[in-house]
Amino acid sequence: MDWTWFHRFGSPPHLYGLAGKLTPWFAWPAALLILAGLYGGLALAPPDYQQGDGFRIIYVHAPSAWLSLMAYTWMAAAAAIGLVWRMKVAHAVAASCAPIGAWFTVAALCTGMLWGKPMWGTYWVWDPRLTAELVLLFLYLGYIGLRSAIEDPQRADRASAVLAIVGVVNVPIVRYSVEWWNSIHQAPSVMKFGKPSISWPMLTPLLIMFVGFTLLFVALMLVRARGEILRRERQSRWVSEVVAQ
Amino acid sequence: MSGFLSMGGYASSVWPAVALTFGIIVWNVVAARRSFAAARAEARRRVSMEQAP
Amino acid sequence: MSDAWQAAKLVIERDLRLAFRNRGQLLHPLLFFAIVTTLFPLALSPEPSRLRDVAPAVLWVGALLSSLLAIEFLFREDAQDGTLEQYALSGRSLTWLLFAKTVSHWLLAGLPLALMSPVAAYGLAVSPDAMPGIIGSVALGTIALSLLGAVSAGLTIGIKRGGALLSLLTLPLAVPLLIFGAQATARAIEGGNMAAPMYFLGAFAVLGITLAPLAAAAAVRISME
Amino acid sequence: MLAHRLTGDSLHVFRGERHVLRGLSFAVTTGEYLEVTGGNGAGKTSLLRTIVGLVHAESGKVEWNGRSIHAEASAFHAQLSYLGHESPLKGDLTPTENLRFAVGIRRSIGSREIAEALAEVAASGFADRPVRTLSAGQRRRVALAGVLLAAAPLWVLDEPATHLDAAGQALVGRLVERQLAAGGIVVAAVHAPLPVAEAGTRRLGLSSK
Repeated sequence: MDWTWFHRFGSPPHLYGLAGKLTPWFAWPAALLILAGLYGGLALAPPDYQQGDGFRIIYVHAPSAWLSLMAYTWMAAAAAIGLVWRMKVAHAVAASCAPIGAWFTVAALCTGMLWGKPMWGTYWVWDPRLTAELVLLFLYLGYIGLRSAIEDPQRADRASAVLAIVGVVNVPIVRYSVEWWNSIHQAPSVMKFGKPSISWPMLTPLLIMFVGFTLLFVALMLVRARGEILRRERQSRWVSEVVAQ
Repeated sequence: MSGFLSMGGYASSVWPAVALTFGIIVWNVVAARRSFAAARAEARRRVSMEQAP
Repeated sequence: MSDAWQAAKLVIERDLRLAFRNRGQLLHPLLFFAIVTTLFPLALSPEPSRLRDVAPAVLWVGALLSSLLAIEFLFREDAQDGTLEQYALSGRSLTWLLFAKTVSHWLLAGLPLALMSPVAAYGLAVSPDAMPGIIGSVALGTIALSLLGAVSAGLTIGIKRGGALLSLLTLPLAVPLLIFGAQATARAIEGGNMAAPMYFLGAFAVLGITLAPLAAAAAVRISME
Repeated sequence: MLAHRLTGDSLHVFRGERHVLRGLSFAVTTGEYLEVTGGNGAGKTSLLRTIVGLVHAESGKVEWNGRSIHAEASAFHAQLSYLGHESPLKGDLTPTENLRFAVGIRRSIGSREIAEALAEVAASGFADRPVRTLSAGQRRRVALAGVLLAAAPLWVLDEPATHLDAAGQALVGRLVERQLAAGGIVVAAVHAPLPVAEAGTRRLGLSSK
């Protein structure tokens, strides 16, 4: 089998250039979709019969939560590729996913708490989704902490890759176990988060937001990954050519 | 308009949530560009250092 | 195959012998566990019914924290004196040797903790009928915990002051163990049916046995590079 | 007698940001001793760790008998005995116990064999004292007994004679020569040349840039 295409595609200068070209194609649609989705969600969608206009927080909460999980999955997949094929570019992608994912985990947590205040009367109850999101934040912080604790950049890449893979196996287990824990302890009257009676006029803006956040994530990741590639390829000749321009 | 702004009484939750998410998006855009610019500046510094002597 | 068993046996025998020549280190996590479980009645109240309510939480948080203390030392000496390098270059599977090392770690840390937990539980006003269930749940839960700890310990080899980082890496991953472990203990105390949480703990142990040694070997190789 | 061959081909190795080995090549065959010299930080240890496979070269490859050492790592490691900077011994165990565990992981071994090896490195006198109580030179002798007992054709030794007195240095030279005569290969990083006959010796000087 001929692998040269793979190596050419996977070569850092090629991907560096490609990422630069692709970024605007993700960034601008992301901006448009997020603005459109926000307008649709906040102004056009009808209020929920039970939660009133309070449910509109879901238009920022759910996409943030989605992004936080997606970033972790990407991070682990890129880490696995980097570990198996010793591919620097994949490690660069994994390294760029972590801060983005961590920030949107914070966004999901804070918006969830803001939803909780009027619905539960307090900012924090041990809702299973919020709890799982909190554990996810700790996983991100552990990953970032391990990365920054190892001085040798290649070792940092590879060690954090192992952690990301172990973590991604754990994420669904955490989700499930937290649900199980909640089902045992929960008082039945408490309203669960994020389940308004969904209708199409409500759902459409939400789907737009999901697509917008996905594109946003890719755009952010591409910008960061270009920087991470430069950091890993300092000694290469192509970097001095690119930088000199 | 005022009805839209008051969010049916949920304004104190909805608008902070939207503002916070928006802030985090903007911050991430800024941080990503900064991180790239820093890596580029670092690489440039290194190249000029190698060419100097 | 018999050679591989022989190698694993020797790894375990070496660790056990070293531990018994240096008993102090073996006892520290256990003492820590004993003290933590003593602090709770002092901080809360000596009232038996309230103590019984929090007993599963106290036992499991205490077990988790004292295991972390022990895990910190899992690879430290072997990494410093070059023994881990010799394992990696022995021609045997490093995954297998590290699995053996994790077994000895469980024998030296997890099992004593399980055997000691009834003493702590008795102090928390738990009735003696619950003790077999408590021992079983702690013993089963610490298997997966040791395996998980082996991965984090492998990742933090050679990091100065890695103790806090080790906790940061391990504790979030241990959340499912805490949930099901504490639930199993709670049911043992109430005299309820322990089957469901025990199955989960067993499943985690199996998952850990199949995956964790691989991850630990990868982590150790990376940390030695 | 099986002929062995160890080659390194244009090895580039980075340690963090430092480019320690820049396109290094070498070849040694049965009966040859490769002596690696160079100042501190010249990359001697990095080279040895690359040869045994603990460190991956950024580019280039190490081959044992024509096959990449990473292709069948455990088969290669079974033919390798590596002695690092530190002597891999446990302070709370005696030399005899240490060797029983360390060598036993590789192959089954009897106590007679261990006693003979310890006698060979003049360590019989302290074979049953905890290693903790031994001097650095005595420990090095025990570690060398471990290298002998591995019975591997390839020895890779990092400063084998460090901490050793004059008699100990001569001993290392004798052990290396015997290994070469038996058809083995020895690679050693040293500060001062080992007393080994010139005939089979190849030298590799590393310079810190």
